[in-house]
Amino acid sequence: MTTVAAKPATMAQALQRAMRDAMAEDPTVHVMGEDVGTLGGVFRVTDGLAKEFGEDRCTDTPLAEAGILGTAVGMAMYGLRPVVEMQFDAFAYPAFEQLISHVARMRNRTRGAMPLPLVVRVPYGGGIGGVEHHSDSSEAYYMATPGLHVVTPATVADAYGLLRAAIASDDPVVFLEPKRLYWSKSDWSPDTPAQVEPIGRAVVRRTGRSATLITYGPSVPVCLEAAEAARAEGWDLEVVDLRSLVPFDDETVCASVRRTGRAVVVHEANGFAGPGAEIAARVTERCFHHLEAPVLRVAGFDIPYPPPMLERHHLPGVDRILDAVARLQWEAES
Amino acid sequence: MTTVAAKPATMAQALQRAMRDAMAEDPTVHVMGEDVGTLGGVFRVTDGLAKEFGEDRCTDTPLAEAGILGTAVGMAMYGLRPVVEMQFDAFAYPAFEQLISHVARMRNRTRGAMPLPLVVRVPYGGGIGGVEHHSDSSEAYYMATPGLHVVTPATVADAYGLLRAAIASDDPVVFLEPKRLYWSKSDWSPDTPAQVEPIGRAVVRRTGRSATLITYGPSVPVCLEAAEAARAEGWDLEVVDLRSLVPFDDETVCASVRRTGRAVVVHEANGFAGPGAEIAARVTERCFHHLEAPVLRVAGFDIPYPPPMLERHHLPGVDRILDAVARLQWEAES
Amino acid sequence: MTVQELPGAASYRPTPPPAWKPRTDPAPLLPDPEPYRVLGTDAAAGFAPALLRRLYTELVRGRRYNAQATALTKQGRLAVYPSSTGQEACEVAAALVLEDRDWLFPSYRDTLAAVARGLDPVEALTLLRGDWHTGYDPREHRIAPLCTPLATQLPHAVGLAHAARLKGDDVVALAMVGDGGTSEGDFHEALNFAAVWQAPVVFLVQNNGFAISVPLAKQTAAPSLAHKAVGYGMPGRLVDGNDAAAVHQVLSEAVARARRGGGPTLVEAVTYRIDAHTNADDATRYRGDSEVETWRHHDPIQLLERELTSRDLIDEDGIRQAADEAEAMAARLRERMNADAELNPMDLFGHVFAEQTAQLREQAAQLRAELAAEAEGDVR
Amino acid sequence: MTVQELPGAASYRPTPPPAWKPRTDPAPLLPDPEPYRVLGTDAAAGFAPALLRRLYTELVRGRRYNAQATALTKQGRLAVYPSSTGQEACEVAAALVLEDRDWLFPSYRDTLAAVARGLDPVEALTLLRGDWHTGYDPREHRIAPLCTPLATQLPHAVGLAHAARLKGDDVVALAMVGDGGTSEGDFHEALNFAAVWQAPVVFLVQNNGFAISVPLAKQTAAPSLAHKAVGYGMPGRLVDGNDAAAVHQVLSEAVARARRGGGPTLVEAVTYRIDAHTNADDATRYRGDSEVETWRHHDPIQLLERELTSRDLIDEDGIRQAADEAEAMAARLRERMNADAELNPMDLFGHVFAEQTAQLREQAAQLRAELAAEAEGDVR
Ligand SMILES: Cc1ncc(C[n+]2csc(CCOP(=O)(O)OP(=O)(O)O)c2C)c(N)n1
Ligand SMILES: Cc1ncc(C[n+]2csc(CCOP(=O)(O)OP(=O)(O)O)c2C)c(N)n1
Ligand SMILES: [Mg+2]
Ligand SMILES: [Mg+2]
Repeated sequence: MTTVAAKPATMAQALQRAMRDAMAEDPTVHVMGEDVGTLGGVFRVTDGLAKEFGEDRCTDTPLAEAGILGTAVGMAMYGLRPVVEMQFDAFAYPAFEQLISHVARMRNRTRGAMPLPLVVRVPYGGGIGGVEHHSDSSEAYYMATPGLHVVTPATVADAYGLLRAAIASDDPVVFLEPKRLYWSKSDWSPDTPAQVEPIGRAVVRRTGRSATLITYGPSVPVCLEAAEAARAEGWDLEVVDLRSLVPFDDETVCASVRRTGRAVVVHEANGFAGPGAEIAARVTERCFHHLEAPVLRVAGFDIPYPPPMLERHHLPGVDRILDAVARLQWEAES
Repeated sequence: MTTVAAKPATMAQALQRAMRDAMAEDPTVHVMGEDVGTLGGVFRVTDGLAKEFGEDRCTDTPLAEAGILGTAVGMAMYGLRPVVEMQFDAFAYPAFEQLISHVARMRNRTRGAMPLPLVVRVPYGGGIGGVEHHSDSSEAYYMATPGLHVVTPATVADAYGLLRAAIASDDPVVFLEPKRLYWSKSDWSPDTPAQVEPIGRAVVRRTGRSATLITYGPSVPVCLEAAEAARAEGWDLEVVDLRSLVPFDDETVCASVRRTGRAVVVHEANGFAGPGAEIAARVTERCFHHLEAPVLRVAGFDIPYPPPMLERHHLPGVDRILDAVARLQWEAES
Repeated sequence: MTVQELPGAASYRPTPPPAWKPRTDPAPLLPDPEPYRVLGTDAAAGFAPALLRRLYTELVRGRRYNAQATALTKQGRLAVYPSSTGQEACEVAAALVLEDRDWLFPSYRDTLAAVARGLDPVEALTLLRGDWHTGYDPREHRIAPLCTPLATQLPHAVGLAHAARLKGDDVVALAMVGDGGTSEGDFHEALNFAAVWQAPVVFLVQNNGFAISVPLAKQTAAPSLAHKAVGYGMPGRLVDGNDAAAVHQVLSEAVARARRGGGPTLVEAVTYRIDAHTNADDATRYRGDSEVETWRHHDPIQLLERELTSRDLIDEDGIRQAADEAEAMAARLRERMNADAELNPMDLFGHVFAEQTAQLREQAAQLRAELAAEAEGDVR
Repeated sequence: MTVQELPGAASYRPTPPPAWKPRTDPAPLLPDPEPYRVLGTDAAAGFAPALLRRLYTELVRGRRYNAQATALTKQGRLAVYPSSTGQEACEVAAALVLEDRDWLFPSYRDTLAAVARGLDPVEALTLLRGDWHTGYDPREHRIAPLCTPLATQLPHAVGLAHAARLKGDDVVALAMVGDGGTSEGDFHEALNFAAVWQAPVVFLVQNNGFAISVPLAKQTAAPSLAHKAVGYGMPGRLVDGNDAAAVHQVLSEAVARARRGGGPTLVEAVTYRIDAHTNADDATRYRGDSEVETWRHHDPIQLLERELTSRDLIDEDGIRQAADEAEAMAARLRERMNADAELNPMDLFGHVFAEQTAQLREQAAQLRAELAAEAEGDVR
């Protein structure tokens, strides 16, 4: 465990550890992408893997995202489990055709004869001062593509547990890594007994009675902060961390909303046709008569991601979340 | 007008006429794509344009969608108005990076200094017995990309009027052409005085009092048929044809839903994270206290598009729409 | 930092750019200026008569298969058929040069290659029939699904070949693509990965002159498509795609090279699509009869037949026997395709994921209920 | 249709494949085996002293600009800076070979080329400062926005050059890309379109040995990147990218060729990135000091300075003057970048579309209200 720092570990380290453990257990797991080998990735998430497992197991590829994903498809066809790193969210776009037309469909196309167990790791989201094309939240594209699982951790422990599950899955998983949580710490450490988190289960991060904040990834800590701040206003907010956008955990989400009667969906992605649209629509379909107010959305504006100096105006922050909570028609209740 | 048939014209002919009129009026309009020249396109929508305007104005490109859109971007940077044809929905995927990272953002990137007036024509949807990759409804991807207008006609007259508006627009427009309506006829003919339809306005295709069907493109005729059939069940359905998914006409849609108190969104695209999610979510946000029941969605299943022999089970048909209408909690009203 | 402060300035001496060591000698990568030919040349003598006869039988079957499949579209038994009439030499040779353990990556036009490799023709036609997207188990046959999005199968072939090599398996992948498909970015990326990884893969470009209506001159300005190989550091070979023996030889050499660890090869086979793009296409819109006629005089079957007859390797009986066998194959195919395909609508939900999600279970239940209602309605 | 029924069978005579007419002679397209050089060779004598001096001044300014910009990242005045130290000859030559009406398409690393073309350095650095995405009007300067998604600017250059030609304008586009960028599908598609359309465009690949940490040997197996030209039917030129005169000459010839309707050229300039990928990168992870040291001995400025001094085209004073000018430029830049950028948050909504949609108006109103509340809060 030379490559992993002493506890507590960062999310980047937990992700590295997940790949390392998976590679050690299963010789068919291969990591590939731009700069993942010698450099250990621009975020150092694959640090040390090439050294430990050799360049054939952790491969610096040519600079061509469609080629990376396309060759990974071929490798999976032969029985390997490729774990592909896309360097940044926006640089996954060249690989969309491979993702949509092949990765998402190969199992279905062959009626189960040729599953594609591969993971596409995509660092996503803003808040790190990245220049254009380095802060996109592209999860809506992946969610709208049947055949993909779409998973995103918000805690260090989940980063480990969900990535292990993603690599073990016999289905393709788009694994969205919240960039600005890469260096977030927790009490998880590499000594924590390896815990695989099943894909498809949301978790209540904070219980509350007034309203439910439904969120995921980089917005989870923001929502927890908002929930703390809301206490001053007399609101006791529940925070649900989805963890998996596909499959969607209707049970956990709806149980919470039915209890609180109010909900706000929070994410960085653009609001229009964003993930929150699906979440609000399905929660409303399923909990209509429990709702005191429409499910509201606090999301990125419907604009291209702003330059670093303006991104704070775009990202859902505590105040904007509390504003939305305030608009949940509290008078109607009394 | 040698290339246009006598009236009534088909939607394909109306689209051709729109490009022809635009090209005749404005020498900066250029049509380009695979097989658009000599062949006139696989759907014959560009029939005769190369002959009339020369191959420099209607150009058979090499077979490379990113290259087509990428060079069109350059042409628009120099002041031309390219009208790009993607041969089928799924074959637009290779051009996604150009679309998302450049087409949608160039104006914003340059604070208005370099607008990109270009149109991307995408034949979309199913129902024509197309084999895999020939029947995708990819509008959710475009809607989730700020900076694009997303327009789709359902009638022959709108095909003409909206395409003229799209070509005249100073913003990039993804123009979605419902494949299975290409051969649909109406009383529109090339002799009809050229009518440009402004982008961004929905239209009520049928008025009714019981509930609103919100739909667009290929599903408009299906909804009109369903509305007819619903009369037998005692429902008087209103049908709203959105015509433009971006910008979205909240006014027309919400006015209808506030009046009827019930709504069903109908489209071919997959339901999960599909266009209907946004529509249901925003209608609910804006009309919550007018709603007798949650806004329901009748959409394609959350599966890759089926093979021709099974597509009828996937596509929203009259029965499935009526089933949804029946679930609009009619008892609740009384 | 000013210039004067540049480290090493004191000891400065100009040298050649240090990184510049030409990596590969380009000369051996360049294709011959003329397409390689065997039939009608001295090279033909070096071919085993049995191989030539085998090729002949397969070409005749292939031609008949193309004709039968096209006929099935007219009878509504196939949704669409992209014929490879005129290109049978490429299709057949691609299948024959592979070992059983090797993999074939066909494009949408290459059902014939799959059939020549031994796939049941009905299974090969499943997609084009409007039945399920793929009609066979790719792993059982080592034939990737017929690939519709052009050139996207090429990186798959590279990845598979690379994976096999990593596992120590002696497997070669042969990937087929059209002249039009070479313009796609995926072509470029696949060839580059293959060369960098020295993957055991052979790329066969069938240059049949057209991408639907677009002639080669609008597709590329290259001296030949085989010349693209140089830019990746792999050898390019140019072959007469209607000369079955030549295609067989060039592909065999490329496969052997890949197998012994020599890396990938790009083969351009110059051929011609005699039929329209598909049954739905009207080829008269973009090409004249005389061009087609010219190519009919360079027909793969007749080229080979002439070689065989002139060297007494086949007689009238042999020719008739090949035709009869092909006819019998066509009759069987016709008959089997006349039976309606049986599809289970519930399959729509069965293979999206390894395990059905709750959402798909709900949707499956909805369809099941609708089907039940429909069936009841039928009964009533 | 059986073989016997094949039309034309009676008149059958084998011919060469009719479509086979080699379109272009590949020989003139092939690059020379060694990078072209001028400085220190006889060719240098043919260069106007004024041009050499101009190049020198610009290189010195460029080096200083790179150093200053890197320093600004340490002071938090730039979000990130990808330095072109060591590559100044390419950056400067690319700018100088163009006429005012021509267009430059820089990649994310090429702010220096934009500055050398005359763009205000502060405007050039707007993006990297964390200020708005593009700091200048591309049409005013005929400089496309610095392009971050690699190789995606290449088709833009082709389209723009093609459009200019269609309009009858005498405009050439020069597009810059890195060695890593050549692996992208967009590189392939752009070069192919350019060649088919014979567009007046010049592609300059700066092969600086690395794509972040990935060395060229993992990027391509080609004899050289310039060899890729052959596969598109355009000439490939290989040049010593640290020899400013050689780069200037090769690019000038390519621009002239494009201008007179001769079509596109691919130029590979062999150079080296002396600094890390960006200020945020740790280059010691993937390369040794000795490699960098070797390249410092093949420094573009010193190569040129040696030429100039050995031929008495510059003296100590001239050298000092160039350095002083560069220093003054750096001081001005430092000072101007020390002032905080002023951004208007409401700009976020101003340029998404030509006309604001109702939805964006709502969102703009929300932000406006929030900003007002914030301002009020500040007052309290
Ligand atoms: C990515 C993509 N774009 C467009 C198409 C539509 N299309 C199908 S076949 C074809 C022409 C293919 O030409 P070529 O590669 O020469 O193969 P051929 O048809 O001649 O066998 C086109 C454009 C497609 N299938 N995939
Ligand atoms: C499409 C895309 N993929 C990945 C990246 C991330 N990235 C930025 S620079 C770089 C390396 C570029 O190498 P090269 O093309 O050689 O240019 P250089 O940095 O050497 O100037 C990478 C991978 C990107 N900007 N765009
Ligand atoms: Mg072809
Ligand atoms: Mg480089």
